[in-house]
Formats: sequence, structure tokens, C-alpha cells
Amino acid sequence: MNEPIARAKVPARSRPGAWLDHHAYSVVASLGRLLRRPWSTALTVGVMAVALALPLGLWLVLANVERFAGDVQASRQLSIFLKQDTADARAAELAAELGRRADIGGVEHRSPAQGLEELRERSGLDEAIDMLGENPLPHVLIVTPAGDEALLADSLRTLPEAELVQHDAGWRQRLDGWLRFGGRVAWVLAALLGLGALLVVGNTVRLDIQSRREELGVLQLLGASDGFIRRPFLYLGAWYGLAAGALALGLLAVAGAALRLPLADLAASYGSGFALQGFTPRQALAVVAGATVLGWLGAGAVTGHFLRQTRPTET
Amino acid sequence: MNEPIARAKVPARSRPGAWLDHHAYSVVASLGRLLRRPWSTALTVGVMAVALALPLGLWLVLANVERFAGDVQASRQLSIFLKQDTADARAAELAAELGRRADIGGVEHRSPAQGLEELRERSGLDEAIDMLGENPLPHVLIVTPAGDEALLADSLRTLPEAELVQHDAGWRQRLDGWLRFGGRVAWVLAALLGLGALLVVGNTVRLDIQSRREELGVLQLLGASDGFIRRPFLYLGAWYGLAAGALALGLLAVAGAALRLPLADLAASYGSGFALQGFTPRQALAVVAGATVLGWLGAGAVTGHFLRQTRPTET
Amino acid sequence: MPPVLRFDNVCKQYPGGHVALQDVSFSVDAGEMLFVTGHSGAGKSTLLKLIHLSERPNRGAVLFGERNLLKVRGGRVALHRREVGVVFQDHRLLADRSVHDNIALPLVLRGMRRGDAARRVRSVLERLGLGARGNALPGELSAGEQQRVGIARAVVAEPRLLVADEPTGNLDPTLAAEIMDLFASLPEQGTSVLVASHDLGLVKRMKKRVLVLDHGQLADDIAPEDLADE
Amino acid sequence: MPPVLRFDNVCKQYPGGHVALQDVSFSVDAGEMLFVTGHSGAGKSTLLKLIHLSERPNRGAVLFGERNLLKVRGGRVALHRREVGVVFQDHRLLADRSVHDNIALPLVLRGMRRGDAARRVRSVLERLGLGARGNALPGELSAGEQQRVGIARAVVAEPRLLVADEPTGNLDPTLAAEIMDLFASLPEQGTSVLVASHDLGLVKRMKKRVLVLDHGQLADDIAPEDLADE
Ligand SMILES: Nc1ncnc2c1ncn2[C@@H]1O[C@H](COP(=O)(O)OP(=O)(O)OP(=O)(O)O)[C@@H](O)[C@H]1O
Ligand SMILES: Nc1ncnc2c1ncn2[C@@H]1O[C@H](COP(=O)(O)OP(=O)(O)OP(=O)(O)O)[C@@H](O)[C@H]1O
Ligand SMILES: [Mg+2]
Ligand SMILES: [Mg+2]
Repeated sequence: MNEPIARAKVPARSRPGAWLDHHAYSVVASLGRLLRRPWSTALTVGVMAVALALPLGLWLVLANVERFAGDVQASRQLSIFLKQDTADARAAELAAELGRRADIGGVEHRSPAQGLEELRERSGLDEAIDMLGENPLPHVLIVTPAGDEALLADSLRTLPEAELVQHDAGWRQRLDGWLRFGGRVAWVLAALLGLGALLVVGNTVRLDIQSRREELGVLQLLGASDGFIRRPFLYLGAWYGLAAGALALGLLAVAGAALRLPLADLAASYGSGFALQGFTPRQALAVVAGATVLGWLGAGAVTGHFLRQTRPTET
Repeated sequence: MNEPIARAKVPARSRPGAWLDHHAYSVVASLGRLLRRPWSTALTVGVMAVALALPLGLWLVLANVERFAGDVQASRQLSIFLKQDTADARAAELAAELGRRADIGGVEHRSPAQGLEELRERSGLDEAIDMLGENPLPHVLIVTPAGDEALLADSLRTLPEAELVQHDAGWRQRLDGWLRFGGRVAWVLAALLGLGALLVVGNTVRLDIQSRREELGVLQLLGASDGFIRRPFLYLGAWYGLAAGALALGLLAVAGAALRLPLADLAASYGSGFALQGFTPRQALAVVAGATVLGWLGAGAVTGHFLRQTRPTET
Repeated sequence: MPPVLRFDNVCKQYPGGHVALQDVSFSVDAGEMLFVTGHSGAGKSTLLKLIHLSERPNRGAVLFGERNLLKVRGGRVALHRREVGVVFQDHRLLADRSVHDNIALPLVLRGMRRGDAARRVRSVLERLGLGARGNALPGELSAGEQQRVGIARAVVAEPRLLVADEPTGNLDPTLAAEIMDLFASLPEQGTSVLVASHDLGLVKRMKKRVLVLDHGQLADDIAPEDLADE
Repeated sequence: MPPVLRFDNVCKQYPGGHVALQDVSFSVDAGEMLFVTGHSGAGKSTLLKLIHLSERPNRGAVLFGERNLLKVRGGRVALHRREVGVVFQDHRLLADRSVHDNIALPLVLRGMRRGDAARRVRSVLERLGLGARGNALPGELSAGEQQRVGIARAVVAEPRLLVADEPTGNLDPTLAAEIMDLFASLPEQGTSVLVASHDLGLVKRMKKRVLVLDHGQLADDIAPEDLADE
């Protein structure tokens, strides 16, 4: 019991490599801590993932709706109703002429017979229309603009054969109403959900720290720097965030799969081949990275708060 | 230092009143514990409230949509197209006759002129219709059924003046598509959110207990029964639930206020006086009571788990 | 009168494989006070833990009166613990309750009325020289004061048996002697007392029966009258 | 050589209003070992807490070498604490790290390589009779073993000053004497030692300078040569 203790000299300050060592150690140790309590880790990650999945899912839905609306917008067309007395041949000729113009993307010619067919479908008055003696409808040219819509409309109105050039204003107003409403709902939900995600991350790390208060106090008493104490929690938060981000993507993928079928049905009833689009690999990576950073920042904020609180000697 | 300690005799077992005493004490003590840490309590309650508000909000939205759809459904009507040769007077007479039938709620007579006007609006082909030489449309009687719709339609088809009795099938199919889609979305979200609410409640109480592990261990060593140990946590969970339920109602009220205006605009564009409906007082009470019970049950489950875990002597 | 406590060939091996007690047998009569001594790690605390059911023996039997502690399970563990007062080596006070509430706990657990409990707690506090500290939190006390709170909590409910693990480790010699006098007065009220202690001076001065543990084995069982000879 | 530690009219009053130290002045020379004694609640732990900055004085100054501890704030608190080894009265071990890792902590905090640290920790463990328990968790040790782990952690990094609060409260007399011998050997390596203890027998046997606290006041400052007279 009387050999001397001393062997290697203890340095007064950390050598530079020690800092890196402790980072590496913290990465592994914090992961180990998570894996040693798999159930409680799963619970925490689950809560965070749900909180993340909801605003992300909302974002996806909005992006898809916008894309869908964009499709519809892009295919919005001008209808030229030709004068009643325009001959079938002249109508076809005019369609071909217009098709060659630079400011026109495409022209579809709908004869009175086709127009009646369409009216029948849109109004649902099939048999009533059958009772019409003769077809009262004019030729219609449906023009897809290549450039500015309003300018084109003005120029088309000068055609001698044109009786009327028309936009579908009522339809547009209604879609805008829905989009405005959807946008408002989205904002309210995003506010709630953003708040939720923030609260969950903060609360989880806070309670985690609270249950290790004593341990942190001992480290402080032994002369651990704030950085040393904070480090394992930062990595803990980052691991939580990483796992939660990945799980959130998984949840969204499952949700997407569940929605794919009814959405395809719905789109088909509009004659559209629209399909739900998920995240690109780059976006998915950004989500996971963002969640990791979020976990890191949340842990940092809460640990900082703890460190400030437990310096009773700073009066 | 040498007076005897004993005064009142210590009973071997609890007297009956002690049980009630401890309940009362637990109610007050758990509330005190919450109020002593207002920030962390606010955080926890906030997380729980958001988790509760989301499924509840979804439920409200669905209830409103269903109510709206119900309105539309109820006003779904049958159109009788009269034969082209029916005189104006006979059409009006028939409308009056039908109006007196028990299985008919009301009859609206739309003359060919009115029909053309409506067609103009619905199809957006205003000026094209102006070009029709004469009005080709028949008289239409729009019948609101009082009883079974299909039976009535069959009986109306036997009228000698009826050319055609019609339901609006395409329109219905489209609404059904939307409702099916909405229902699917709602289920996916409800599953996610229900999971979230459950995880939050469980996790919060779990971490709360974890940070008091030592205290509970001491109580066990002193001979506290499981009930005694569990009680303050049950009330703690109940208080959390109560506060979270109330806060969730508040959040929904705020969200409702934010949505009221754009929704009224939208409804107006459909010519409807539809207004968002929140919870009735009875429903609100049920929500708060449910949240309280949820908090109580969550706390009970987690405390039970802890109690099972910390009986190392049961080998 | 049957013994209050009996150990019958008790063995205790911890999960790690460490054997803490080996074939320990002894019995304690009602109203008896005795000491357990032994080097650090000899198994004193382990022996006491078997009595209040923090640990279970691997072999042998522990009897508390007529009760075989092997058969005390589930909810009856709590009932058993209420009959044994324990002074823990590491105090084990509830950090967020006042000194008064800590000491009142065993009485509350037994369902005593608050008023009665408060009166009794105050009398114990006075007796341990803590009269002025009833409203303090344990963290605001010195270590010796905390130890006395732990002692107060163990004796306040007049248990059938008091087991005290190193109850004077943080007390100065004067206070330690006073605490021992308090313990020595308990058998008059019908409480048997078992004290684990290293403080050989104190143990000898008390002139009570002494059990000596050595690496988990009962090395000696010294009667009070033989104590002077050691 | 300037004193390692100097107290100048130090007063400490706790927030509750309790005055724990009153006008305490003394100084400790480099390489000196001395004891602080006094009744329970006399202020011994408070005095030690002022040295490693767990508490701040209300009046007066504490000087560590040239350093005025009043002016050590923020991040420099941690640096100061690394120069003072502390044995806490309640051990303060990290429950979820092994004995070995607990003892290695001060070395890790100073950035020592793991291999060097491990070798040094093993040597200290041997010296304290804990060679076989390096991989155990603190909860698997007896109280005396835990106390020795706390001592090992305080001495492992060869601090300029060692403050030990009741380091033998859970140790049997033989072990206590060995620990005191260990402490007495530290000044040779340049570590000054300040030990708070109630164990008057032990204190007297060591023949070192003794500070006696009484209700927060420095009642006596006894030189080793005067100790026999007491
Ligand atoms: N939970 C445990 N797991 C493994 N070993 C243990 C455990 N508790 C105690 N031990 C070991 O059992 C032996 C006896 O421990 P015990 O606490 O009974 O000793 P003690 O006589 O009370 O010592 P001290 O005087 O230091 O308190 C010790 O060597 C200790 O390391
Ligand atoms: N945080 C605190 N708040 C209020 N009073 C305190 C606090 N810490 C200690 N005290 C009081 O200060 C006095 C001195 O305490 P201290 O811990 O210094 O005593 P001690 O000499 O170490 O006693 P012991 O030998 O019992 O450990 C005690 O009366 C104690 O009640
Ligand atoms: Mg022990
Ligand atoms: Mg002290």
C-alpha cells in the first residue's frame, strides 16, 4: 500500500487531441445510451417522428396540390366560338392557320356535333338535348396559348370569323376559393404542428437532462467544462433527430402508399393521370439532416439552460 | 434528551379515513408540484394539447364536411322533363297536382326560358346559347322527395306527360370520390395523430417518473403500498390531461376563428350560408373529461410498469 | 417468548458472483439490542437488507417472529416493511419534502392523523437536536443533520425491530453517544434494535451483544459480559 | 513560499438566514496536511465548499495561491476545480459508470490519453484495496468501498490541494488508518491536504495541525506539537 501513485505527468490543460477524442467518445457513448434503453428510445423517437411527419406530410400535400393546380392552370384554354354561318371547311382551315402561329401552342377543333356531345356530358341533360330538333351550336376552336393569355385573347377577337372568345371565369373563381381555403387551413395546421414539433424536441431533451441532473452536477464539481458536459447531450439530441427524421420519412411513405389508390381513382374520374409524388432523394436527405440539426439545437438550448441554472455560485 | 417518544399509539394498519385523506392530499400535492414548475408544466401541457387538438380538429372538420354534404344530399332533387308538346298551363297544373302528393316535399316549375337561363350559367356558354334560334328546352318540374327517392322516381315515370325523370348521377359520383378520398386521408391522419397523442402522454409521464425514481424507491423501502405510490402520479396525469384538454379546446377555438372568414367566402361562392360549427358545451365537457381520463390512464400504465420493474426481490 | 428475528444458514450471493454472506445463523430476542461489526465489505449492510427485504437470500431462511420472509411477496412486502424501522447508510431522504414531512412519512403510511403525526414528529425532532430545522429541506442540512433525520424517521413509528446501518458515521462522538443512548432506550418500548457499525470504541462502550462478520461469515458472537475480555 | 490557501475573515450565511461560518481566518502552507474538526453542523463542509467553489462567501476573501476565488467566474470555475481534488461526504459517484471510469474522470477532464489514464487508475485501485472491483458499478459496492472510490477519484490526478470531507465515515478503523497514511504521503508529491473529520481518535493519532470549528467560528488552531496536551 505504499508505492507512489504518480507515473505519467498529468497535464494542466487538455492537449488538443483530447477534444477530438471526447467528441468521438460522445458520439459512441450517446448512441450506446440510446440502445441500452431501446423502449424508451423508441417512444421518444416515435413522438418526435410523428411531430415531424405531420408538417412534412402537409408540405407534401400542398406541393402536390400546387402541382395539380399548375397542371390545370397550364391547360387552361381559350375557346373561340365561330360565327354561326362559318362553313365546316373554313373552320378546319382556320384551325390549321392558328396552329402555325408562334403565340399558340395548339388548336383543337370541335365541331357542333362534338360540342353537343360535350354539353350533354357536362350538363347531365342528355336526353333533354336529344330532344333538340337541330344542332344549334357553332364550331369551336379550343386554343392553348403559348405566351401571354390575355394578349392572345385580344388578338383572336379581331378574327373576322370569331363571334366570341371566352375564358371560364366562374370555374377559376371557384378553384381559387378552394385554394385560398386550403392555404389558410395549411397555415393554421402548420403553426400548430410546428409548435408541436418544437415542444416535443425541447421537452424530450429537457426531461432526459432532468433525470440526469445529479450526474451533470457531479461532472461540474469535478471541473468539467460546459462544452464537455453539453457534448454527449448534443449528440444524443442529434441521434434522436436522425432517427426521428428517418422514421418520419417512413411514416410518410406508408401514408403515401395508403393514399395512392383512392387518389388515382379520383384523378381518373377527372380523366387525369395525376400521381402522388413523394420526396426526391435529395429532399429526403435534407429532411433527415434538418431533423438531426433540430435535435442538436434543441438539446443545445436545453442543456445551455441547465448549465445557466446550476451555477448557483454566480451571484 | 430522555423523554419517551411515544404518545399516540401507532396503528398497525391504516384507518379507513386515511385512504381518503391521502387521495385529497394527492390531488392538492400533485397540483402544487405542477404549479411550482410552471414552465416545464406549460411545456408538457402544450405538447399534450397539440397532440389532442389535432385529432379533435380533424374530427370537427369531418363532422362539418358531413353536415355540409348532408345539406347537399337532402336537397338532392328529381327533375321531370315534360314532353315537348306539353302546354304551359298543363305544366303549371301538373306542378300544383304533384305538390299536393304526400310523398313529395315540394315542386318547382322551371319553364323552358328559365331552363335556358340556368343552362347558360351552368355551362358557361352564355353567348353561344344566345345564338340558338328558338328555345329547344322542355318544361322541367323539380321535385323534392318527402320519402323514398327511388320509389317516387318510379311512380313519376308513369305520368303521361313525363318524357324523362332524371337523377344527377355524374355529379354524385364526383362528390363521392372526394368524400372517399377525404375519408381515407382522415383515417391516415387520425392513425398518426392518435399514435402521437398516446406516445406523448405516455412519454411525458414516463420521463416524469424516471426523474423521481429515487423518491419512489425510498417510498417503497418505507413500506408504501403500490396504491400509495401510484396515487400522486395518477392525479398528476389527470391534471395534465385536464389542462391539456382545456388548452386543446382553446387552440381549436383559435383555429376556428382563423378559418371562419375564408370559409364563409367559399360558402358564399356556392350561394350557401354554411358556417363552421365547433363543439357543443356538452361535447367540450366530454373532451376535457376524456383528456383527464386519458392522462390518468397513461400515468397509471407507466406507474404500473415502474412498480413491476422495481421489485427486484420478486425473483 | 419466541425470537423476534432468526437467521438460519443464510447465504447471499450477488448476481455478479460475489458471495456477501455465507451460512449465517443467529437469533435476536424480543427487546434485545445488539451490534454487527466487521471490516468494510464484510456483509453488514447485506445482512440488514435481507431483513427489510431489499434483497433475498439465495439459501437459508430469515424468520421475523413467526413470519418466514421467503414467503412474503407482492403487497405484503410493504406491510412487512412498516414493521421494521430502517436507518439507511446513505440516509435516503426525500429531497423535495421538508425534514418534518420526511419524518412523518412512516406515520402517514400507517394512516395516522396529520395532527397526531405532527405532534409526534416534533417530539422526535426535539429529542435529536433538530427542533429548529423542521421546515428545512434535506439539502439544506449538514451530513450529520441528515443522518439524524434518517434516524428520526426510523424510530418515529415505534417499529417492532429497528435496523440501523452505520447510524453514527457522520456524527461527532458526543452526538453518537446520545444516539446510542436513544437506541438503548428503545427496547423498553418493545423495539428490538440491530445496529451495524465500525465504531469499535462506541460498540465496546455500549456493553451489548456483538456479532462480528468477516468476509461474509459470522466469525464471532460475543455476549455483553465477555466484551471486556476482547 | 506563499500559502496554498488563505481564508481572510470569511463569513458565510445561507439563504435561509443560517450563519454557517463567521469571521474565519487561517492559511495553509504548501505541502502541509491539516484537519478541521467540530460538532455536527459546525460548518466544516461549508468551509470546504468555499474552496472548490460550490458556495461563495458573503464576506471576506478566499485565496488559492495568488488567485482570489471571488474573481473566478464563468468558465474559469471549471479550470480551478481541476486543481482541487475533493472527497465528498456523500461520495457523489456516477451511478451508471464503472468504478474504473469514475476514477478516470478527472484524468479524462484533463485530456489524458485513455491508456495512460487506465494504467494510473489501476495503480490507485490497487493501493486502495479495490483492485478486483474496477468493473463494478458504484451501486454494487458496499458503502466503504464507495467511499474509497471517491477517495481514489480525488487523488488520482495529483491536485495541488486535496480537500476531503469525512473521508473515513464509512471505513473500519484499520482502513481508516491506511487512508490517513495515504493522505499523509501526498504532501511529498506537492499536494496539500485538508481533511474534515469527527474521528477525534484518528485526528489525534495523526499528529497534524487541527482547526476546531464551533458554531461557525474558528475556536482553536492547534499545532501538532500541542496536540498531546489536549
Ligand atoms: N448489489 C451488489 N452487487 C454486487 N455486489 C455487491 C452488491 N452489494 C454489495 N456487494 C458486495 O458485497 C460485499 C458486502 O457488501 P456490504 O454492503 O454488505 O458490506 P458492508 O459490510 O456493509 O461494508 P461497509 O462497511 O463498507 O458498508 C461487498 O464486497 C460488496 O462489494
Ligand atoms: N444549503 C444550505 N442551506 C441552509 N443551511 C445550510 C445549507 N447547508 C448547510 N447549512 C447549515 O449550515 C450549518 C453548517 O453546515 P455544514 O454542512 O458546514 O456542517 P458540518 O460541520 O459539515 O456538519 P456535519 O459534520 O454534520 O457534516 C448546518 O447547521 C446546516 O444546517
Ligand atoms: Mg454497509
Ligand atoms: Mg459536513
